[in-house]
Order: sequence, then C-alpha cells, then structure tokens
Amino acid sequence: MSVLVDDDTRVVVQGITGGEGKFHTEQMLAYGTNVVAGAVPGKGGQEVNGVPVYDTVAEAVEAEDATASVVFVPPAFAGDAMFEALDTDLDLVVAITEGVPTQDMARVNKRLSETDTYLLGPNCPGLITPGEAKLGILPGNIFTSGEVGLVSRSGTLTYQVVDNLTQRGIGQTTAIGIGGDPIIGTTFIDALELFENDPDTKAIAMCGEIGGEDEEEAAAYIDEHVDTPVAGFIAGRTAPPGKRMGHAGAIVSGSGTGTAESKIDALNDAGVPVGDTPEEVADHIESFL
Amino acid sequence: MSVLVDDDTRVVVQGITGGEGKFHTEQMLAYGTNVVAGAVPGKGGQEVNGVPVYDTVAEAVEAEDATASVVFVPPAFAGDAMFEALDTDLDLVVAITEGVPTQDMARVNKRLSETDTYLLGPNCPGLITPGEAKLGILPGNIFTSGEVGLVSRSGTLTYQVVDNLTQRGIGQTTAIGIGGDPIIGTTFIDALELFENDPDTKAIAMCGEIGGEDEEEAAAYIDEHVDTPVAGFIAGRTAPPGKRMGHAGAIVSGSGTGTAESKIDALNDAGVPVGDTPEEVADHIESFL
Amino acid sequence: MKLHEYQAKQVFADAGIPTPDSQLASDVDGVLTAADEIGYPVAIKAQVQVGGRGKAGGIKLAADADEAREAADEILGMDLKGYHVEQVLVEQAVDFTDELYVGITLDRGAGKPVAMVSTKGGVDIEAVAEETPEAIAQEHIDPSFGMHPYQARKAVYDAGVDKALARDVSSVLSTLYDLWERKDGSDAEINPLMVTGDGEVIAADAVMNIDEDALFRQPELAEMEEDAAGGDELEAKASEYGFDYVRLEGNVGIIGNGAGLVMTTLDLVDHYGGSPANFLDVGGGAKAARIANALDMVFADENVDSVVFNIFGGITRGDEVAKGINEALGQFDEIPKPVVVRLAGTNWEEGMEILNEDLVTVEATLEDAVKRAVEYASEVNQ
Amino acid sequence: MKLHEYQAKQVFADAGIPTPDSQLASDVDGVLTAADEIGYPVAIKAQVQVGGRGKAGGIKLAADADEAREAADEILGMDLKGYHVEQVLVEQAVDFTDELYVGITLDRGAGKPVAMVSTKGGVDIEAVAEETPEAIAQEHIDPSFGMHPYQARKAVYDAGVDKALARDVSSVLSTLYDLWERKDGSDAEINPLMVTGDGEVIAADAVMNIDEDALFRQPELAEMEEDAAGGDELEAKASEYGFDYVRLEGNVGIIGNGAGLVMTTLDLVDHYGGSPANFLDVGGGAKAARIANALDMVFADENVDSVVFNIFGGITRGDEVAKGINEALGQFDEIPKPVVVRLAGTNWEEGMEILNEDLVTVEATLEDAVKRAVEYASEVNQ
Repeated sequence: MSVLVDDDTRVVVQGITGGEGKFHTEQMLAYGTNVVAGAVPGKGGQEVNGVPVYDTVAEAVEAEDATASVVFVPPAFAGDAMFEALDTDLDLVVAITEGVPTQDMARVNKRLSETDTYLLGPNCPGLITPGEAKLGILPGNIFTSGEVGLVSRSGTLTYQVVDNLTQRGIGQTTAIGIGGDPIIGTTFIDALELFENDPDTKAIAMCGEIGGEDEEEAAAYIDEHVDTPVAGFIAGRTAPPGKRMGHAGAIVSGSGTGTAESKIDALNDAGVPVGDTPEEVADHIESFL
Repeated sequence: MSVLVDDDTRVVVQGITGGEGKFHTEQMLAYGTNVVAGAVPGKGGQEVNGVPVYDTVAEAVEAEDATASVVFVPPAFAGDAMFEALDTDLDLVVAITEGVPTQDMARVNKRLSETDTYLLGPNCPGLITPGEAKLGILPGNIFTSGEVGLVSRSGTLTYQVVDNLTQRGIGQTTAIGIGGDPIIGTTFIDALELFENDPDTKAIAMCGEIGGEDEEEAAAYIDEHVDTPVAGFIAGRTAPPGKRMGHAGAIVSGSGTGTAESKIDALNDAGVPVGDTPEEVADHIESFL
Repeated sequence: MKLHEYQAKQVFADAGIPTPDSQLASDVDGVLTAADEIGYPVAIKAQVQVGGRGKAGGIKLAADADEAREAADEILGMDLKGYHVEQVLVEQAVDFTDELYVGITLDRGAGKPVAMVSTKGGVDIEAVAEETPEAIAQEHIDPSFGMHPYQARKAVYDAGVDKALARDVSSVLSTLYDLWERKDGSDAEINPLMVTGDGEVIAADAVMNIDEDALFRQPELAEMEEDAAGGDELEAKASEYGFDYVRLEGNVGIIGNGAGLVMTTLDLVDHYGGSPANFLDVGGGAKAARIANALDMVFADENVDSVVFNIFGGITRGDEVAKGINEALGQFDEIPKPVVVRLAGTNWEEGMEILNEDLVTVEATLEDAVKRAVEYASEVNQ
Repeated sequence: MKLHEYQAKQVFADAGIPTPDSQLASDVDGVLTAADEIGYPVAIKAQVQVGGRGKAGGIKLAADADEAREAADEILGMDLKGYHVEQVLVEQAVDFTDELYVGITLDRGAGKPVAMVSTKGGVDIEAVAEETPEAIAQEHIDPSFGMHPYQARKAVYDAGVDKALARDVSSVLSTLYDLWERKDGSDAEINPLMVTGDGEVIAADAVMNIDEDALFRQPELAEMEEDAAGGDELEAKASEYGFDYVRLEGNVGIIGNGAGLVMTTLDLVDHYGGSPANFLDVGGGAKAARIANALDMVFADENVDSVVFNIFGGITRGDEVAKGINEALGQFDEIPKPVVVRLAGTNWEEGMEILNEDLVTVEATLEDAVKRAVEYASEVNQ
C-alpha cells in the first residue's frame, strides 16, 4: 500500500507544453505514471508524448477522469493554476513551481481550506510511490518499494536520505516532498497522519529545516497521535539567525522558535530521535524495522 | 418554546449611540429583551439607557456574554459591522440597516458560509418571540404568544398577517423577518427547518414576494422535509415585469421563475395553500390548529 | 440606476475595452458634424432607457450625409415607448463577422456574481437563456477572491469561442468583472461584442446598471445619474422626494408603508376588481410632511380616480400619518379624489382621533379599505 | 528585498501616511543644505541595511549647522557593522510624547498576514514580543477579504492606544496593510509611530521588506532594488549570477544543489570539526557554465581554504556538473584551493567518467567528502 498516489492515480499535467512540463511528463510516463491529460489554455486538441491536451483543467478532468494534477506553470501564473485545479474535484494537486509570490499562496491556502484536496508544494519535488507512480521531478531510480514513509521540506535532501536508506536495502511506501516555502499546502502533520493510517508504513523519516514552527507542531502531533516510529533530521543547525538560505522558509527569526535547536528539542521530547547526519537517520530507521 | 431567541438571549446592539439604535434599544428593553451591551467604536465606557457600551463587539461579547447582536449602523458601515459580529462566536446577528450595497452583502454572505451563525437581514424588521424577546424594530404589541411560526421577507406585511392571526386569538412561537434584499443571510429554508424542529410550532405562515427563487426552493424543501402544515402568501401578483418595487429583491426578471405565479404554483405543488389575501392566510392557519 | 449607452461605453473605454469611435449629439447639425469626423457609414442611436430600440426605430444606419440628416430628423424628438429622445449617439458602423455576448450579473440564488459568455450575441439574450441555456457558459465568482484569470478563460472556452479570439475575449470579460466590482455594478453587459474581419473584438453596445445603494461611494457615477434618469415626470418627482414609486396603468392610487404591504395592497385592488394606478412606498418612520407629499404626488396623476391609504405602523406612527393627511387635504376647497384611509399598528388610536373624517373615508381593515376605494373608482368611470 | 528607510518612507508618504520632512544627502554640503531647508533640529540617519543603527552611532541629532557638519562628517563614510555608509537621510526632528508600534507581517504558522499594534514602540519590538507578548495586539487577516476596517480598530483598541488617537492610528494601520498587499510586502512596519504633543501621529522610521518572488510585478520597487542591495561584494556578485548565496565566517567553501542539502552540508562541516565559509545553492538543473561560475565565486573568497562540491542530481545532471568543474579548474596552472567532489543521482556515472580526477578529490559519500574537505582546510591552517 501507499499514501496519496498509486497506480490508479490518473494525472493531468498543467503546463504540459512548456519545456519542464514536457520533459517531466516524459519522465513520469517512463516511470509508469498514469499521465492521462495535459491542460494548457489555447493548446486544447494537441498531444504531448501521446497525451491529449485540453484548454482547461475542468475539461481534462471530465474527459479523462483525472484524479491528480501536477503544476509546471511559471511562477506568475502558478497561483491561478492552483486555483483552477482546486476548483475541480481532484484528490491531489502537486505544485512543482519555484518562486510563487507568497501573497498568491496565502490566497490559495485560504481556498485550499475550503476543499478536501491535498496540495503539495509549491516549490516541492513532488511525491513517489516506488514502482507505482511518480508525480513531480524526483529521480525515480533511487527509490525502491518498501516500508518507510518519508516526508521532507527539501528536494535534494530527500534524495540523500532515500539514498542512505536504499543503499541498506530499505525501501519506501511513499516519499513526499512538501516544499520549503513559507506557505505550503500539505504539512508534516497531514503527511504523518496519512502514514500513520497506512498499514504498510512501518517507520517514518521526517526531514525538516530551520524556519517556521511546522516541525515543532509536528512533534506535538506525533506525541499525541502517531504510534508508528519516527526518525527526524533538521537541516540548518549552523545557519546564522536572520539569513535567508535558499528556501524562503529557511529564515531563523532570532526568537525562541524556528531554530534547529528548538525543533530538535521538540522532536526529542516527542520521542523522535534526530540524526546528526543523514546516515544516522538511516541508522534509526533501520533500528525500527 | 421558540426558535433563535428567548428570554435567555443576551443582546449587544451595534450602533447603540445613534438615533435609531438608541430608540429601539429603549423599545427592546421595554419589551423585556435582555439587552446587555452596546458596541460603538470610540464610545467604550459610556452607557445608553443603563446599558454599557464597548469599543468592539469582541469586548462586549467577552464582558457581557452576549449571544446575539442587532445592527443599527448606517449602510456604508453595515457590512463591516456584520463582519465584526461574524468574527465573534455569536449565535445570531440581526441586521436592520436598509440600503446596504449588494456587493458588501455578497462578501458578507461568503463569510457567513464559513460560520455557524444565523444572520437575519439586512433590511429586515428583526424577530420576536412574543413575551420573551424582541430583536429589531417590530411593534411588540401586535404579537401574542402561541403556536404559529411566521417567516416573511417583508416587515409591514408581517405585521398585517400577524394582526389577522392575533385578532382571531392565534398566537406565535416566533416571528422572523428575513428581509427583502437580493442577498440575505437566513433564508426561508433555514427558518422552516428551525420551525419544523420546534415542537411547539404547530403551523407555519410564510410570506414571500416576487423576485428571486427563494420561495420556489422553499417549496421544494417543504415537500421533502417539513411535516408541520404551512400556509403561504405571495405579494406582488400584479407587479409588471422588470419594475423594481421598493424591495431590491422584488424585481421580476421576465423569465419563467421569480413571478408570483411560479411561486404560488410551486407552493401549491408542495401542498401549501396560498391565500389571495392576508385574511385567507389566517383562515388556512386556523384550519391547521 | 441604468447608465445610458454612451455613458456605459465611456466607462468601458476608460477601462481599456475596445469601443467604436462615437460622439453624442442633440441636434441634426451635431449629428452631421460628428458623422463627418467619425467617417461614414455611421450608426445613429437614440439614447433612451428602453429595450428593443432597434426594432422600435431608434437605431438607423447612414451611409452619407443625406441619410444621416434623415435619420437624425426622424430619431431626435421621437417618442420611443413613452420616452422622448433628446440625444443620439453617432457611432462608427463596424463591419463584423460574428457577434458574441459577455456579461456579469448577480446570481441571487447563489448569492454571488456570475460571468456569462455566449457565441449567440447580437440577439435577445434573454430568449437564448430561455430556449438554449447551454449556449451561455456561466462561471460563478467567489466575491472574496474576485474573478480568477482561469475563470475568464474557462467561460470563454466553455462557450466555444474561436480559439484565436479566446485571449481577447477573456481579457474583455476580466475587465468587465473588474468594472462590475469597482463600480458597484448590478449588471454589466456587452451585447454584441462584435468580431471584425480582422479578428478584433469591439463593444458595439454597452449596458451598465449600478447598485443605487452604493452610489454614495461612486461619486462619478452619481453625477451621471441625473442624465441617466429620464422619462416619466412623476417618477422623476418621486425620486426627488425619495419615494419608491412605480407608475402603472390603472386608476386606484395606492399609498402605504413597506414594499411588501404596498404590493399586497395592489394585489388586493386587483383581487377586488379594481386596477392599481401606482406603487408608492413612503418607507419607514414617515413624518407628516412626507405623507402630505405622497398624497400630492398621487393626486397629480390624472389617471387616478380614488386613493387607498394603507398604513400599518411599526416605526411609522399613526398620529403623524393622520396629521399629514389632514395637511394635504386641508388645502382643497373640495377634495379632488376620494381617499380611503386604513390605519393600524403604532399609535393608530391617536391617529384616528386626529384624522379629519370629513375629508376621508375610514375603514378598519385592509380588505374593506381596498373594496371601498375600488368602488369609488368604478363610480367615477360609470 | 529590504528597502532603505528613505525608500520605505517615500512609499509610505505616497500612500498618505504622515512622515517627517526629510531629504537624502551623500556629502556634508548636501546635509547642510537639506538641514537648512528642513529647519533645525534635524536627525541625520545612516542609510544602511542593518539593525541597531542608533546604538552603533549611525543616527545623530543636530541642533545647528555646526552639529550637523560634525554629525555628517562622522556618519558619511563610516563602517557600520560591515556596511559602508554612503548616504544619510536628513530629517526634521520630531517632538514626541509617545512612541507606538504598528506592523504587518506574515504569520507562517497561520498561513495568513497578521496586523500588530503596541503602545511600546520605539524600542526593540522583538524583545517586547518575547518578554511581554500581551503588549502587542494581534489581528489575523483573511487574505481573501483583506483587512476589514473593524480589524484595524480592534487591534488599536486591544493595544490600549489612547482613544483620541484611535482613528488616526487605525487609519495608518489600514494604509499599511493596503501597501503590504499592493506592494507584495513580506513585512511593513513603523517603529516608532510617534505621537506629537498636538496629538498627531507621524512615522519616524519605516521598514518595508518586499517578497523577491513578486518583484516581477512590482516594477517600481524592482528599480529600487539596486539601491537597496548593498554591502558585501560577493553577495552582490551571487545575486548577479542568480545564486542563493550567503557569506559566513569559516574557511570551508560549500557548493551544492538544493537549499536543504546545502544546509545539511554546512551542518556536516561543522559536525566534523570544520567551519563553513559560505552557503551556495546552484539551484535545480544547473548547466556546466553555471557550475563553473559557482566555483569561481567560492575561489574569490579569500577566507576559503578548501571546497566541498556536493551534488545529488535530480534534474541536475552529473555530466554537466563534471564538465563545469573541469572547465573552471582547467584554467589554472595550479589549483588554488583543494576541491572535494561528491556526485550522486542522475547521470552520476557519466559525470565520474568525464571528471578530471587530477584536478579534484572524489569521494563516494557525503560524509566522506565533508570530512576530507575539513581535513584539507585544517592542513592549510596549521
């Protein structure tokens, strides 16, 4: 089993005719993902890699029974694309786009709260259920099917941790990149809840980073609601306060919360061991299985 | 028993220091309504008729445990006053103000859908549970306690129908004026549901008018969900299409719905007799009891 | 409040919606000068607030100055469905290949605005809505977010607009929504939005209704109001007094407080065999002077043969009503038209004491009051 | 992107928020002319992007021309926490009785903006937030509706602002929210909002941070960006190249792809006893030229003694990375600083084939690569 996506997931790609959209559609198809439609205004009736394109997401959903969308749309239009996706009844929207204005996301976030849809991202690598479906830009070949659920704010850090697991022969149920922006849709807590309710997920790896209080809140949630063992990692221990390090989210405000220390303490208090290195995260996970 | 208000209802009056607010607070107090606070920005600390005034509704609610508000605020500021009321956890907001811009109400209506609060109006006379509480501008002396629930889009028409009932010795559980504007909060259906669930309401009088499709929708609702007998009245049978008659809501669009005929037909189809005169409505109600 | 075509076009053009060259003219010379500047052919269009101007002869094409003179002569000063034509819009005649419809209005049932697009523009869109509703693509707008760009596109694609035009049409629709929102519109429509041979779109007509309750925050539009009002003299007077007033065809004058109750009074007049001459709502809490004004207005209507005065006091007080009636009728040596009064509610007893019963007929119930007024009116007509 | 005080004040003043008279000056004569026009006393304020300017000597009061000359001499050209002061704002000195704080920022946890008001302005508001959070009234804003007028009032009353000032302060707060929204602010703050003896309010300082991701739709602010950037030469160069780059205190240069992974590399450098010289994220899908630029940048930092190059390819391809490294290092006769490379993920094998191992040290795992780089750096320092 898995969470959010599997081989029944029917994917519409928003922005399928753009450079990135086209390339990753190819990659997703090659991985075996069920990409059933594209949606690009004015390009309805065309095909990309044999996938039919529609002018609107609503048309694509109706014609091809899509259940999820992946957004490869430039930042200026990505908010609108997410609104369009959220106004259909898709189960999942994955926003890959990096650089979406924060106020656009504040508005999308409000809309999201009115729906039952999961929104991953923006500025995330997507998610993968190894051997079944990949939605996004993750390199499929490093993943392998297994019993570990992985959730991470960072893309390449996810690959690093997965690699450490896979090298030891430890596979994943689903790996979810939730994105590093200040406002994201699906949070650690949402992902933890999904993994907790997935009988095949026997252990969870959770990779956070400095900035915000999502990890602290996740720790409190784990303490109360999660029985599946969790191992954590927090990037940015050495980041100086007040400096922005790539991820818009990775700003340490300088006050009590949001630092690596407060996050690690919170996780430890919830019984979650936090590795000093990705290798140590793999050690903890191995000990759980 | 009664619906929405009774002698436990604790009322905050928004705009209590204005002419209308002051006058009707006096009237409500005289009727026995539990007016516990006023809210007017900058007037916090004053008193009106012995009622303490606060700067914000939130303060008034917290200090005096108010459960309902009545809005007597000029049209330009009434939308904001309703938002303020809806952002506290009041059970009921009654907006008396006439002439609120429609787009303000469209936004208030969106906000309302996010809460569990009942909003009566705007442009409504309020509501009354005879002998217990009056919130609004209805003349208390024509009402008498009894078994009929009354819901109406029009103020003075309500009085007319109530008078016809009271003259025959037929009293009311609660009489609700929902207002005649194009966008209102509580609808016929909401009121019908409340009366249906009130064991003391043995019959319902429903006064509609031309314009919109609320009466048609109410008829469909009655057909499916209401066992309590209902008698109806529709004002505006002789109104020519396209003319606006006072209530912004009372415009007949000229197409199939919204006319007096379509409303009367819909009600009749749902088993609701519609009186040609207010007197006939009283006849029907009398026959139900 | 409905803007004139020329006013609405100005508002649309200012917001960037393409409109034909046009000028307003109020005499034949003005029309000819305007047509010269714009270049023939031109359309000459009566600026009055009625539907179906074209069919009623209020719009004419002119290929040259002779035709323009003839058309201007005919249209200026004509009576168009009861409205006197004082101004025409002289407008560049647009060659078109297609006519679209775009509009924004409030969907009362949904409690939110709706954007509409159709490829069946240029005709009676209400008829299209009734006969082939699927020909009008609808997109509801959440007023807290406004119209998202994708919604404009979706409405356009759903309507089956030619893809080459989609970008321009959705841009017009977005602008129209923006205007509807910024200007407190109740309706904003372009019918037809013409498509030219070059694939351009252009607003050949323009409708904009403004929410009167919001005019206080639309000072520019409020200034247009005087121009936009028009037609009936009594309706103009009522607007001046601040009454909700509608003139009708019958002979029983009706005055009351509250729209629902006044409509009910109309209905009862009809029910008891009479015919209402008007709808007049004095509103809530009317004082004596206002009551007197209302009576004066109804007397000023030549069609009126009798008057029924029906007040159920809530915030309106019976004593004030009685004073107003005495005042209005006291000025006559002989009462011009019989007045039937029914007073109920707040202070009705005080009112009855004050009321001079030599001047009016008093009835205790609404039904009896209406019956009596109908009787009086029918006596006059015998 | 953080605006300078003078830029933020201009934006605030244009929106109608009261600000003191002020002029920008870049030399002593300019300061004196400005002060003459404004009238003494004036404040002379260094325009650099650091907190605590006042304590660091970057703000001085001048009662007359002599004092102004002295202050200008001291401040212009001074080094303020590593930033060179090139401009000062000469500003009317305001007599005040109270200092308030008003601000708008994003509450990440709530995913929505929050408006804040406090009567404890003029001091370190972060300290107030930590020690007496109840002294800062907060009001969360639903971004689909924007800030309702009642919310501005509520924040002001909740903060306990004097009632006589409530209207003015809530008006400033409303305007500030409006700016935050229209200008894509990440923070907008006035600290202090001074209250004068006459009961007027005036923005004595102004902070405005703009969401860099939204600069594409803020052309006026984007023009200010060049001015607003400042300070470190390497950071300016990184911004030109489009790298996410932060200069740090250590001697191990770090290059990688993806913020989380680069931060992790920093953390491991620290973990294994080294000290990171920088954070440099080449982003996703970097080609050879971009990789070469990154190496050039890190070499240009004199503090760097060794470099660790950590790439986990997703959309970034190992062969492109290897080409870029060869290219950057091929230009040297002698490699200036030892480079440790770790390649994983997409096309890592192709990359390893291409990579010239005479120029770099290759390690298979992140841990080993970091350890090796730390070792090299410590050797240099022995």
